Amino acid sequence: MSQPFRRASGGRIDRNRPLTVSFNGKTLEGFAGDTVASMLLASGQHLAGRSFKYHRPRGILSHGSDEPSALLSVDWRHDRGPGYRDPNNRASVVEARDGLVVKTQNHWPSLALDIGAVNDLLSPIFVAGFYYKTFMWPKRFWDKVYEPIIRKAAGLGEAPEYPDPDHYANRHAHADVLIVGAGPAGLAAALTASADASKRVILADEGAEPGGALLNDLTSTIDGQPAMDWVEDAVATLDGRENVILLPRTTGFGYYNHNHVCLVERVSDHRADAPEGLARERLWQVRARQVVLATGSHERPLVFENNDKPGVMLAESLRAYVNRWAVLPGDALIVVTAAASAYRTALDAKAAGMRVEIVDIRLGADCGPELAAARDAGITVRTGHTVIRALGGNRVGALVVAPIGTDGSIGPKLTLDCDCVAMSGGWTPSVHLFSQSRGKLAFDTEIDAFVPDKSVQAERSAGACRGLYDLGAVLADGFAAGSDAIGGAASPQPVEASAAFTGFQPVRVLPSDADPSRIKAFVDFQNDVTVKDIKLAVREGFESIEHVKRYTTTGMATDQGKTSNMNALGLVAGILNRPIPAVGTTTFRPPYTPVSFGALIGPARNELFDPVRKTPIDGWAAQNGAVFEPVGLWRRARYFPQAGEDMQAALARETKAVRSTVGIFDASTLGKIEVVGPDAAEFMNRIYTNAWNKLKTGGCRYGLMLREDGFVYDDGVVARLAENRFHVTTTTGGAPRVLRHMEDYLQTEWPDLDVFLTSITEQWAVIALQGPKARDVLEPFVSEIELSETAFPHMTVKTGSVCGVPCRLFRVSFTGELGYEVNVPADYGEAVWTTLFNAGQKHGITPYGTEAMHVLRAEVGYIVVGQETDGTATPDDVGLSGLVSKVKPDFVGKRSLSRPDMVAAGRRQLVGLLTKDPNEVLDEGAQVVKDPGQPIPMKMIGHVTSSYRSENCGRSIAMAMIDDGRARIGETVFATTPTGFTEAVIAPAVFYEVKGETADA
Amino acid sequence: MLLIRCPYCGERPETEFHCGGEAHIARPDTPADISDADWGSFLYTRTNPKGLHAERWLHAHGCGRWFNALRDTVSDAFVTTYEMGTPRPDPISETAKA
Amino acid sequence: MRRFSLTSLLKEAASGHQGWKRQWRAPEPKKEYDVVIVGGGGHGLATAYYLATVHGVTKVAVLEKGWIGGGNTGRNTTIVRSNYLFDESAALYEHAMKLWEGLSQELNYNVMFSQRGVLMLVHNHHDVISFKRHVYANRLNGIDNEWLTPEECKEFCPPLSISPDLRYPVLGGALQRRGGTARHDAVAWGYARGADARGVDIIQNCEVLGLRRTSDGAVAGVETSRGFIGAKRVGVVAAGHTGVVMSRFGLKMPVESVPLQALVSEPVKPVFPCVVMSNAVHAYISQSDKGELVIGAGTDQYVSYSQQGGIQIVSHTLDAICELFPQFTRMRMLRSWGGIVDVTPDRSPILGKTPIPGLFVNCGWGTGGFKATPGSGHVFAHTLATGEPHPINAPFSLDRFRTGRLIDEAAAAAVAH
Amino acid sequence: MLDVNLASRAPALAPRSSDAGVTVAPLGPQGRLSLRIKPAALGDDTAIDGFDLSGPINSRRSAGDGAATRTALRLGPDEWMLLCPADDVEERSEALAAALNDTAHSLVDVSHRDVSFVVAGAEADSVINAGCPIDLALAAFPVGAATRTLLGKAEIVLTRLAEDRFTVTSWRSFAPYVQGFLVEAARHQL
Repeated sequence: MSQPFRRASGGRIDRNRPLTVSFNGKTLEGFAGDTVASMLLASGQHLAGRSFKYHRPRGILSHGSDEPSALLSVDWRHDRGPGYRDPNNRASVVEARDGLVVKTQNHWPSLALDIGAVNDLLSPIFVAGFYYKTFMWPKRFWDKVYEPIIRKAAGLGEAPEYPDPDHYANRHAHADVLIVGAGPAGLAAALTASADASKRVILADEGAEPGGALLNDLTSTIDGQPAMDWVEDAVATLDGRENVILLPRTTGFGYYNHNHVCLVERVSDHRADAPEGLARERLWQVRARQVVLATGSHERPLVFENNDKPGVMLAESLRAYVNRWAVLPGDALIVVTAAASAYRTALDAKAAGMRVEIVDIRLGADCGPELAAARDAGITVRTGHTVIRALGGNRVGALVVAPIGTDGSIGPKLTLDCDCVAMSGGWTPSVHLFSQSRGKLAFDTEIDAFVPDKSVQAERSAGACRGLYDLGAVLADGFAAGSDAIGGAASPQPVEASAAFTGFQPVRVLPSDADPSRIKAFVDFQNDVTVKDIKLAVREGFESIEHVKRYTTTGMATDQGKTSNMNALGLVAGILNRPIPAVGTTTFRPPYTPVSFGALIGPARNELFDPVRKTPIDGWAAQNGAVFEPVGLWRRARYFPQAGEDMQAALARETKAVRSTVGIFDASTLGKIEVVGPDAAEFMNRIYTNAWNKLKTGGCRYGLMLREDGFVYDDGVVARLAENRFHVTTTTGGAPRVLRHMEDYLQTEWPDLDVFLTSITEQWAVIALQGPKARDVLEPFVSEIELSETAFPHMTVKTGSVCGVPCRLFRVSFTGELGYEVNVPADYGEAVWTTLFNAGQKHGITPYGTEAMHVLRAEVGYIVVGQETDGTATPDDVGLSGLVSKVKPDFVGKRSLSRPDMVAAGRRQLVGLLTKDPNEVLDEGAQVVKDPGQPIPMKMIGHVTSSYRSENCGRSIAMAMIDDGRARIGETVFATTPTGFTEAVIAPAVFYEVKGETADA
Repeated sequence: MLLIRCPYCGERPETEFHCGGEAHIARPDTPADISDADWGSFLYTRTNPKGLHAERWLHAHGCGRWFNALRDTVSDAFVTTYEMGTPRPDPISETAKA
Repeated sequence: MRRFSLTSLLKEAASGHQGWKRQWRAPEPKKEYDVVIVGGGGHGLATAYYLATVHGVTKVAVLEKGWIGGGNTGRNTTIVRSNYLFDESAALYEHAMKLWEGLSQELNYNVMFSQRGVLMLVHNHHDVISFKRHVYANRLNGIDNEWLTPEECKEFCPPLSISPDLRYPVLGGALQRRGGTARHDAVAWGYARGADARGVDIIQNCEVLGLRRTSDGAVAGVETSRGFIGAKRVGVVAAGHTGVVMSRFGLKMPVESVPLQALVSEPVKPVFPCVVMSNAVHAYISQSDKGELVIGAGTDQYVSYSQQGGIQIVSHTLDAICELFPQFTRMRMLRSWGGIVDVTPDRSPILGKTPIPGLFVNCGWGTGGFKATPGSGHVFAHTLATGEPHPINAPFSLDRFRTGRLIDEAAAAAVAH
Repeated sequence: MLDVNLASRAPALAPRSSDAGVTVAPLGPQGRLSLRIKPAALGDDTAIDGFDLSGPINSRRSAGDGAATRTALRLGPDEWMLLCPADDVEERSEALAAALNDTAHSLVDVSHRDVSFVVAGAEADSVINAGCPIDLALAAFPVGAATRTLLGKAEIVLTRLAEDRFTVTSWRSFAPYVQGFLVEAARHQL
């Protein structure tokens, strides 16, 4: 497609850099600087999409991020393979470049002929909220029949189908002044704010280049020079300042607490030459001392019948296409306006060679100098006229207009031919970010808009976003805001700039004599919300604007109501005959414009999603065929299958080896905390249930920790290395919270204690040797430590060296067997492991993983906190009341243990369960009942917490929490299975008697 | 994301901190002596005010210190932060200062 | 009440929909009511509805500070399920589920209850045990919940990645097929319309400022921004503002109010057929009838009434979502918002008496109140009508925080609601 | 007894290249001692065994040079990370313990717990700010500053050695993540 509507010269496009874009399979031509919207218009293509509900043909309404209608599916990197496509891109902000493949959405079979448009005919039924009133019969038809049909009809584009190959970046930044918006106010603010070289200034703008509305402006002057010259000078000045970061293509979308403002920068989508792997977008998380909001304003559409025809555009947008992109959106233009600013569009279009007429709602007497200017330029202006309707199919072809009598009556109608319409209902300051900052809005009746009132955070608004529309005033306001933001004088000199046409007469719905219940005059274009929908909502009692929004969905589309909110609000206020503030304003929430999930995630994808913590021995495990499992952030070796083994076979081998010879296990992930200081023992007394004073140096003790509410929190072996030094171990998952829990009490309840806590989890690699041959394996490598039973009994600790490496050697066991835990500095972990493993070959050493560890501990009845306990278990519930000191007056959790329901009879208690069929392994999590024949709901008396096939026991074993369980040992119960129940007997929770040298000796 | 002034490190982003809930709920010296109701209240009852709230924060990924803060739960603005063990500042005098 | 039906809709379509009347009145407050309900969210309106329909108590006012359904009712991710672990919770939420299943017909208001299934994913061994414990407990309580293998999860939710290379591979899931979503606003409006038709006064823009008590300490009525309103019984159903209301009444509660954020994407054609929750990576996702992906994020860590949280919470939720659904990184966040949720120490609600005679409270639903709306209203109506808790809400007393009989679903299962 | 003093020290990770102008280089083993003393107990005597403990919170103080370099990072009111050559750590540990014998303190060897990288280049601060939320402007985080903070989802200790040169230290198991994060960020720098 060539460019029949491209002007011969002018525009901010580079005619030396032609480019093409694929549009619905056809080739669009354009130039660097174009958007897809300007290319479409240059080719004469106005039809750009189908509406959400009625599938009406829609064109391009706007030139910016407020575009509600021209939404495209864009494949950004078609040449690089699948996965670069996403839906719902605004044609008006997609910068054109070679290689883009774009398609229109929400139609079948084609854009021009869409079967879905039948909905437009059914629209008398599809009014606001119609779905609340029907589709209720038959009862199950809603989600089986009606809903799937509705869902299929709804939605806009197609979701991406492939994993996204793009990268996304993140950047935390700090600024003395952040300025959002680089139009005249923002540039002016940046100039004064950055004049002090010690102030860091960030200036961000959503557009491809700075300038804001001045980019569309060929006639205004500033200080006697063309406005864009001033912009270029300003940008050059800012570029030259080291203290300024200028960010084009960067949208401030979220204003969060404490001046945390989030921006998203489009880094590479506009670049045909972007290297693969360069971030697509970057999230800027700016913490600013001061913020200047210079976010401009949005033009309001006018509401009349068929105001959604392709070719009907916002007036300023039409001007932008003519001036900035050198495109004529048609030959015959009618400007319909309630605002003076649209006359500038008429004048510029006329100057560009279009046939132009103006229909002004206002009476001639209410107009300003713009009226004479238009008439002087030879433009026919019909003041005091209204638009009854637009005519046309896939493109506007004419407007039916009529004079409005002084009594409001509609005069004789006139049909004016045209092929494009520019409309303006005046302006709405863009207060989104201000509102997000929690600033309070005030309604300014003078300009019929909400403007910023009281700031809550350190920010100020400047320019059009606070209702200033005259260029000179905007610039002065910007300079003042920038100066104010750095604590300077807020009263700069006036700025000389050409006067703008300002002023407008608010109008909600254009007067018409048509039956309002029969016509469609759109308020929200994308969601197909019409005037009659809003009237219906109010009629049905939805009077708060939030109710109206929710009932009609006005303002809820992807443009988030930028063009529709004020018209909807004004309409509701008019119907209720209340002032607008009494109807309320919606609270703006992030984001200002939609932001990709990718940008919000940043680098936290794939291998950078969550850190994978690996132990020093992980490499050995990987080389030796370990199957891993995630445990919190850690990955741990679960079992070590040999050729042909499944998990059960590997488990059988590993668990038998530990009880018959020796096993080696990587326990490095255990949390470890060094507790040091003169008051270390006293601290331990208070934080654990056990008493610690009598634990001698060199001794170990199993410690139990409660939360203040009395429930089991964590456990682990604690060694006393010296009078003032404890080596505490915690569960793998519990390490961070246990340290925090300890620090909390230490710092906030007992600051008088002289004791310090240091995490040493990762200082030490921990190699567990467990089994009758453990000593034999270890002995040759130990120096300075005697390993004999008498010299080094169970539950003691010694320091020395292993393999010549400094070592904290624990004689402990989580298997019931003779066992050692060899703690060596982490960097030596793998070497010591390898040495011991190699030397252990002659003893039949077998590496085992977490799964075998669980089986082995269960065989001897040791609990795992978090498996047998679930945050609702007391020490007594899990049979550990012996670890709760009776003599200590207080420890964390003690008082809670005596609350009535904590000591009540019938609590669930830890017991063993033995299935009747010894080969049957219960499901972990199975529920236990006394009588499987009882009716539902059944009385559940407990649940299975751990269950394994135990090779050492020659049968299955299970642990369970059973109501009053210890008193029920010997009783037969039934546990659930995937298909029914199975019989089991309650037993003590110890299943295996260790032969030979036991841990409990 | 809040910006929190650690009394030891200065202003830092919220992600470095862990909030520990309401401050100045002293753990009873002799818990054994108090009633179940009072103990339950100590464990669970919270002021939960709409307005100034004294709360505990831990600079977990910073200096590791717990401290207290006075924050408005409507605006989320911090009035002040202060070291553990010091009494809650009088918010009226703070307002008077400002 | 004009009945909603296809016939009435077609009839109105022919006449330009001019005949529809207000769905509920906007009455002036009367001097006195039998029951005053503080809070016009789903739970409060449902309570009023069932007071009128089940107990014949129609001298009822619902006082709403703003507009009805404007709090958490209109701010949640609309998930409905009842597969709770403990008998007490299971009874309460299943009671609600049964009411959900006939709610559109009961209210003559399509609340779009869609039983598309709630799939709760499991990513580690600990959760396998925990979720199987749920599945079995639910089965014995007569609540549907089934264990799915990873492949079955994928079949049920095709967009899901079950790649073993995931950071936390999917090990299975618990599926409640009767679970699903509903249209949150319609729930409030439907109850309001139904209650109103039976004489209940719904009074918006009416803030409760204090409690007036008789000489013997019992409830006499409430002071409001629209004057004193007498009441024999008062039920506070104020969600995140419960603490504020109760402190105006002189009571401190075991609840804290924290921000809870949620977001939706731009609307797309149907791509997500069910509800997926993944507790291990903190994510909830479904697709609305409009086509938006509806995503629940976590709570912020501090008490706040600001309805605004930090963006890091949203980022964290989305990175988890995109780990499971890597094709969604190019989707865009369209709206985000915050609610104020009232959280109890055991993450279970408080539904029952207070120390003040005649004053009752229904709060502490935390992040999971929407699903309970009908059941909560139903049993709370019983409590207000009779002065005593219904057997279903009896365990959810305030007294449990003294005795230690907590109903700690969160601790037991590490499942967010 | 076998002669088994063979166990070689295995660093947590190998270098990964970054093609951008910012380099991310793992440092070798280092002696690291976590020292805790309440400031009141420390008193005015802030030079202990050649370590200068006089710096304010979140600062780095270095004394001596070459093999005798002793660096103290003050990370909190009562917390210092003392750095010395790897083979010197036992001697320093004993000397410090002796010097502080009469003072309530905690001295814990964490040499193997932590892993450090040097991040260097003109845009090193921007690269770190890809995941670190604190202000790294020279005025806010000058040369000689040291603090515990975050990088993405990992806790780090960040030290500024020069305007364009930092050390980033994390716990050992987080080091591959930290390295990967920095290398990825370096690709996207401005």
